[in-house]
Amino acid sequence: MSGQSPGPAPAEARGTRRAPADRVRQALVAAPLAVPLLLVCLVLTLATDRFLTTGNLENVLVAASIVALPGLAMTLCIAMGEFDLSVGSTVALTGAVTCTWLVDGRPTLVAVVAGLVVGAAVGLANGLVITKLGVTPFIATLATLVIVRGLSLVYTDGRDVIVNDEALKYLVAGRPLGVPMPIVLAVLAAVLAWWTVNRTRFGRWVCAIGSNREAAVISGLPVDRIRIAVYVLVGLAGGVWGVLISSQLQKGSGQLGAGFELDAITVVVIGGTSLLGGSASVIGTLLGAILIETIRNGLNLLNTPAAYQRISVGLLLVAALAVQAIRRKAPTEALDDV
Amino acid sequence: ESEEPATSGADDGEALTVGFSVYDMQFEFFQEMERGTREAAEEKGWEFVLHDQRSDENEMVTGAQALLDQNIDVLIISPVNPEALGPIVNKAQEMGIPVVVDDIGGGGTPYDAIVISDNEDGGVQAAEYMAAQIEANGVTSRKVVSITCEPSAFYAARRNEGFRTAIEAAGYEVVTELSGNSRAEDAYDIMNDALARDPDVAGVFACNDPMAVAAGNAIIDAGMDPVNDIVTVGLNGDPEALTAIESGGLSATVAQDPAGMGALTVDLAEQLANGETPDFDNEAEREVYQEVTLVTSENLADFTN
Amino acid sequence: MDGATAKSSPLLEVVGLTVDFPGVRALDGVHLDVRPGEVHAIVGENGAGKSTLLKVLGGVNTPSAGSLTLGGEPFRPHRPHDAIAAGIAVIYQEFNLFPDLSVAENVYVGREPHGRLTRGLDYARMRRGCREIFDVLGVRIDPDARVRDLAVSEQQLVEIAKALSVGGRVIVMDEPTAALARTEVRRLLDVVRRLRQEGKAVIYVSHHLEEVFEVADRATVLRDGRHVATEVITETTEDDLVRLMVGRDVESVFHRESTDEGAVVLALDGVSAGRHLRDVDLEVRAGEVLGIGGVAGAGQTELTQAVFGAIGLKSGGMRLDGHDHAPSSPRDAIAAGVGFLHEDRKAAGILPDLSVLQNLGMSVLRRLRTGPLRLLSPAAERGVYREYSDRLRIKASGADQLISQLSGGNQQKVLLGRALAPGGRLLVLNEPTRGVDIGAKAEIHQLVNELTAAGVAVLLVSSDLLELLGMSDRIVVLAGGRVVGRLEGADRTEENVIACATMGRKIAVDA
Amino acid sequence: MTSDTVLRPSGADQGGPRRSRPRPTLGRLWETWGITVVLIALLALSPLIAPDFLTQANLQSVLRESAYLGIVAAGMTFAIMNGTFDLSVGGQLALVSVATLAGFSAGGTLLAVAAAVATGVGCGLVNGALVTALRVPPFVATLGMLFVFRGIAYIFTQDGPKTLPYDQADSSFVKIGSLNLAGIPVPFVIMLAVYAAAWVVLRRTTTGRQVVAFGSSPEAARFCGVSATRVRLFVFTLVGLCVGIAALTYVTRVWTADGSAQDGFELSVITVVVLGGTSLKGGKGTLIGTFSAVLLVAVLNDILVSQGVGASYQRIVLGTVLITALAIDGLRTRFAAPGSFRRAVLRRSTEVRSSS
Ligand SMILES: Nc1ncnc2c1ncn2[C@@H]1O[C@H](COP(=O)(O)OP(=O)(O)OP(=O)(O)O)[C@@H](O)[C@H]1O
Ligand SMILES: Nc1ncnc2c1ncn2[C@@H]1O[C@H](COP(=O)(O)OP(=O)(O)OP(=O)(O)O)[C@@H](O)[C@H]1O
Ligand SMILES: O[C@@H]1[C@@H](O)[C@H](O)OC[C@H]1O
Ligand SMILES: [Mg+2]
Ligand SMILES: [Mg+2]
Repeated sequence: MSGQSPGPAPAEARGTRRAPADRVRQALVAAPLAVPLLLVCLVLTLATDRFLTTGNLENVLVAASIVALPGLAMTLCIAMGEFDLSVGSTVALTGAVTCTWLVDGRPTLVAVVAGLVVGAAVGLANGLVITKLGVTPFIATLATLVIVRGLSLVYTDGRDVIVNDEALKYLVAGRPLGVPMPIVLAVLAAVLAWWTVNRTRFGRWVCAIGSNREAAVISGLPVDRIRIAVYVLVGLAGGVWGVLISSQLQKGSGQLGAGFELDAITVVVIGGTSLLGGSASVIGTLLGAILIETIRNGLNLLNTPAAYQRISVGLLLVAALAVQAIRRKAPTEALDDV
Repeated sequence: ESEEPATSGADDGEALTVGFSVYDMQFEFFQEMERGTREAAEEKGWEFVLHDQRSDENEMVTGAQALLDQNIDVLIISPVNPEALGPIVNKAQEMGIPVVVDDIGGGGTPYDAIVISDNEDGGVQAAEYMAAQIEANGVTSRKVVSITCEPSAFYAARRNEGFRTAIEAAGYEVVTELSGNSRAEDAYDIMNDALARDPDVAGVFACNDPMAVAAGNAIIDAGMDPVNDIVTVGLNGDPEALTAIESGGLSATVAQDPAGMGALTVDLAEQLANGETPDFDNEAEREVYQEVTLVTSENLADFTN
Repeated sequence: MDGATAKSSPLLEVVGLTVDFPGVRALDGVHLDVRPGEVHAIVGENGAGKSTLLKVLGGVNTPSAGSLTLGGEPFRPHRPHDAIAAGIAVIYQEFNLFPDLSVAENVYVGREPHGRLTRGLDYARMRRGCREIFDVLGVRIDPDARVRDLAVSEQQLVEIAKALSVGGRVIVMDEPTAALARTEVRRLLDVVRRLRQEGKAVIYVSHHLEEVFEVADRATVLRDGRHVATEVITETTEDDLVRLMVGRDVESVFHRESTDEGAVVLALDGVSAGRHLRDVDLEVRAGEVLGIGGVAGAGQTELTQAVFGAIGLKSGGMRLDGHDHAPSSPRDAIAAGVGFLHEDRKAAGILPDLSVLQNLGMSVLRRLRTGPLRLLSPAAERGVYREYSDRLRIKASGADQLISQLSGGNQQKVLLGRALAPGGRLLVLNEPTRGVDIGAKAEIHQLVNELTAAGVAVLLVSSDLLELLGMSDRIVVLAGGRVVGRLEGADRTEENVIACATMGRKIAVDA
Repeated sequence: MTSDTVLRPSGADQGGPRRSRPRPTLGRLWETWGITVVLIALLALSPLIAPDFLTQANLQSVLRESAYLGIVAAGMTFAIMNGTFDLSVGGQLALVSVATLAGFSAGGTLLAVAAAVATGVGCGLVNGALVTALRVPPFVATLGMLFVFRGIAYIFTQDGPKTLPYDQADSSFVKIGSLNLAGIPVPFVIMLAVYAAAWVVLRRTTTGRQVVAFGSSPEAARFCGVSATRVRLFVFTLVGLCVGIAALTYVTRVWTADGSAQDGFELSVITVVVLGGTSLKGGKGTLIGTFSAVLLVAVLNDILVSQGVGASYQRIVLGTVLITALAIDGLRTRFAAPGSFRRAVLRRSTEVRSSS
């Protein structure tokens, strides 16, 4: 456009970004996150001799996969302009249910499905309260966070439910084709999420709602049903998270997962999906999860005391996003973001 | 220095009301402590009022002070933050109500008595067992890992101090010391990272059992054995630790006796209410010790009843 | 009267329609009938209830009384979905677009074509469909562009494209041309005629009566929420309609009272800014209206935003009242005495959660402070409200009504009041009468005359060519971000503006 | 074909269609006062549920303990009305508390107060600078600083928490937390003063107006001369200042501070603000709503605890009440609003739109 010749100018088409270019732009939004990620990796490679080993990188990717799974569902929710605070408690309740069913002697598959159903049910409850009772998502999911935590404690009677189940273990420790199971799950989920967000009606409608809910209603989109579906998905993903954590720890407990909701939201937001809604960056969420887990892993490898770990995590988060903002050179855009 | 306790309705044999402010009933440890306290009080025919601090220091101060207003004769408190005992003890003293602290710490306040596990000794026992077991396993590495509670848990830090001193004396090096915030989820990740850093660690100590069992699971997931390859030791004696020792997921734990501690606080409360001076293990700090015991597969049966 | 229209029975019939808002009865027993193959205009002052009526048809507003019949069947839309399903396509006055989605996705929202098996969206088909509609409309808009990046007029065209692609039996258009340039209006009117030919019923709302007389078969006049009259276009005149709308004769519009020109107030010297604007020189004198012409996207918006400090200069300089004028933000420009009206009322004009009073006062907050603590004075605020609600005849149920509850035209008046309130020497007006009714339009023009008489310099951007010609003393025409023509005196003709805007030169005149 | 209405001269109908009195509608009244009504209802019912609730000592205790939350919530109301929020308040409270107690032991009450205010404002300025100068989105900036502030607090308390020495129990400093003025606890008096001042700033100053305007539509506000940098800097600094004041009422009640103080505080604060009717999309909200919501949560909590409801069940009840309180409003706007289809949906999305 800048090279436009003077003089007669026909009614020109504005906004020349095409969809493929739009995708490049999306990738570029995620790419600045790749820059801090590479920086962090470089520093860690130099500072420790163990960072760049297959075993360690696999650790990082497994941990990132486990938080990316709920993160991907949360990406949809945030793209819709809302978020779900109840995930951490859902982790506790699903884990508790799955482990209790295992202890009661039910087959692993049944127990896992039961846990996932419970997670989806929490999501359904969120969706119904939000759409049918008109409660703000923040309060609705915060209330569910509190209630579901209470329910998991009541359900477990405040005690650990210990299991020893090989099949359950397979979900985190299994290696189909030599790749750790969580990575397999996360990659599958990411492909599905990318397809859904960018290539299906459902995904576009989710972004449409996040972009302008009034217009979505006026355009006749089934807004309530979409919102409920997204909350069910987030609940389900919380269930997956709960099952994976229980698989790792071989126990269920009313206390697990406290504060996880913020982790899930954080990977999405640092991945570049705006809390204002309207667009979703699946790649960003993956990179966000990897960045967070790399930082955590690195600080552990460096044996950083807790107090300094906090400070470093905080500063690195801020720095990563500052780099992103500067690279984006969009002053007001960043400011208007929540 | 501690004041003459009030004797309101505390004549010998008469029914007292005891208020117990507990750290957090979410944790099995404190559920046991509550059970021990309540059952001992009921046995004496006392009235028992419970307050749950829910791990919140604001709730601790508010709730415990409110408890003092409910016509209790003695306050037993297991403080989420011992340093916040000041305003509570201060008010209790003004009202002439004796305060018995259960576990955690007294925060330098003029409480009347404190029952406390010997945390440092717990760490020492863990270290000594670990060193012996590593030898027995025939492992030559001298690297060990220590997983601590949250940085604010000063009482629990003594366990790691005791552990560190004793294990270093035995010729080992603590290569990783990180906080798992008392949470199993965090400890699992920390153990993973510690193994990536030093694949040849010979032992790991976690200052509570949920973290120790989680570390054991991480070791198993890394294809190793938390008893024969890497000696894994916890502290508390929680049911999950006992189960894990039985199934080979944990080498040992150092058991506290929360129910016993609860019962002990009730005895102390009775003596204080009657104006007697209890028999302290440490006169100056008004401490009564509760023993800690090492639990291994050998003596496991004594603890699982 | 058109023969076909007379014979056929109504496709859509509205009887006794009443709509209540808290504290306001927006419609009161309104009736309306629209036949297939008819273009039915609805006219009335700002706040008369036109949009409310259309929103009932679209299932957005629920009436408190009255009945609708569609194709002979009772019709009671409870939500927009019902109306869409019944074949009613509505272009609302305020856009209902998804800024983060592409043009094609907006046009096809809710009806996206997709593959059977993979459910993958068929973008190729969506793009093709868009291009076809845009060709008919004679515009070039990239189907893959993000709507957020489009100019207001382009957004309007996307709205139109959306409604056209839906099809349906009844097409409802609420001020579709308010944001369009002249050529685009022509194309749209052609499209409307074609729809009529196809036997569709078109409901057309506009404040531009010449459009109404060009395409409509009948016109229904609303006033204060009531049905005043339904006239056959061929049997009435513009003056008659206006009288029915406002209850009085309206002075001929665009009556510019030229004043003696004073000193230069604003001077631009080689200004380049934003994505387009290149090397612009111009002067605006005290007491003068300088009009800026050009097709959409020629750089008018960037010019005004540069003057207002909303975008930075790349090169060149500005002088205001003889002093250097280099505002780094609108804040600086306001402090320097520049009044500004934004063209995009909804996105960059109104503060939707604030009251009419608070919206008005925003530009003069500092002046509203009293007392040692410099606190805002409610009395002073009400003073501002009284002054401008009288002067601009703003229809609101009170000073504390939320601005988002006002009709579009009344919102515009509030924003105009906000631009005037600082009372500076330079006023930058972007589309000042967009969506404003004919009576109010004349009042605004009168106001501009008063201001210039008092020595204010006005920079006017208007896509309404008649307004631009009628109100400007001189016109600067932009194309591709550059000045391509300066028209004064007798040169200020429609032909010249169009010629400059599209060909870069005036129509050749005999020497 | 002819008009059935008599033409009348213009100007006679300034008010427009049947606009009688500009009385506030029930809906807007409920938006402002709804949560207060719920609070009053709960207080009125409390003798039936918990006979001991309305005793002077208990009321004093409830008011005293909720003050610090309430004071921070006042600042957070500005932030949320401005369309942002501050996730770092928990870390700020910890750090300010540590600084306050350090100040007290170094130089008594005056230095403690100075340290509290200075540290609070300092934290706020840091957040504000990150958001405005470095353009870090507020969510990540304040989340990051939550870790940083707590971390710093931990570093300063590595050898043990900062505590108020027991022998200072009678000092004037401690009185801030424990004294009553005419039967009203001093922390609550401070909270009242903060709300009064906040009300004046929000309603009667240009800055307050600009905060709300920006929250309602950042783009429109920019064209009204509102500087995003200034309002955001102001808002984050104000939150910091409120934390500074709140910390004074906090440490004088618990006498101790380290990095762990009030874990999860940010969520509690944002909850009461949203419960009080302030929209997370910005532009809309009231201080009285926040104020009432603070008390509502405190009263509920107190009643549940005093009724011996176990912690697990307390959660369930509290969560259910939260939903119910907002469902009343949600259902009202959804079904009872005249004229409009799903006004709740429409109204919210207008805000979304305007901020995009
Ligand atoms: N959501 C609402 N709440 C309250 N009053 C409303 C609302 N929407 C419209 N009104 C009122 O209803 C009346 C009719 O408004 P409407 O938008 O239908 O007018 P209009 O004829 O389309 O005007 P314009 O030409 O300015 O667009 C106005 O007085 C307006 O203030
Ligand atoms: N420096 C300035 N430049 C331009 N406009 C300003 C400036 N200061 C204030 N304004 C205008 O005045 C109104 C009030 O702004 P604001 O409250 O920020 O004033 P202020 O500079 O803080 O005043 P003070 O510091 O004297 O209280 C705003 O609408 C703004 O447009
Ligand atoms: O060891 C115990 C720990 O596990 C619990 O969390 O807190 C109290 C401690 O004594
Ligand atoms: Mg209208
Ligand atoms: Mg323009």
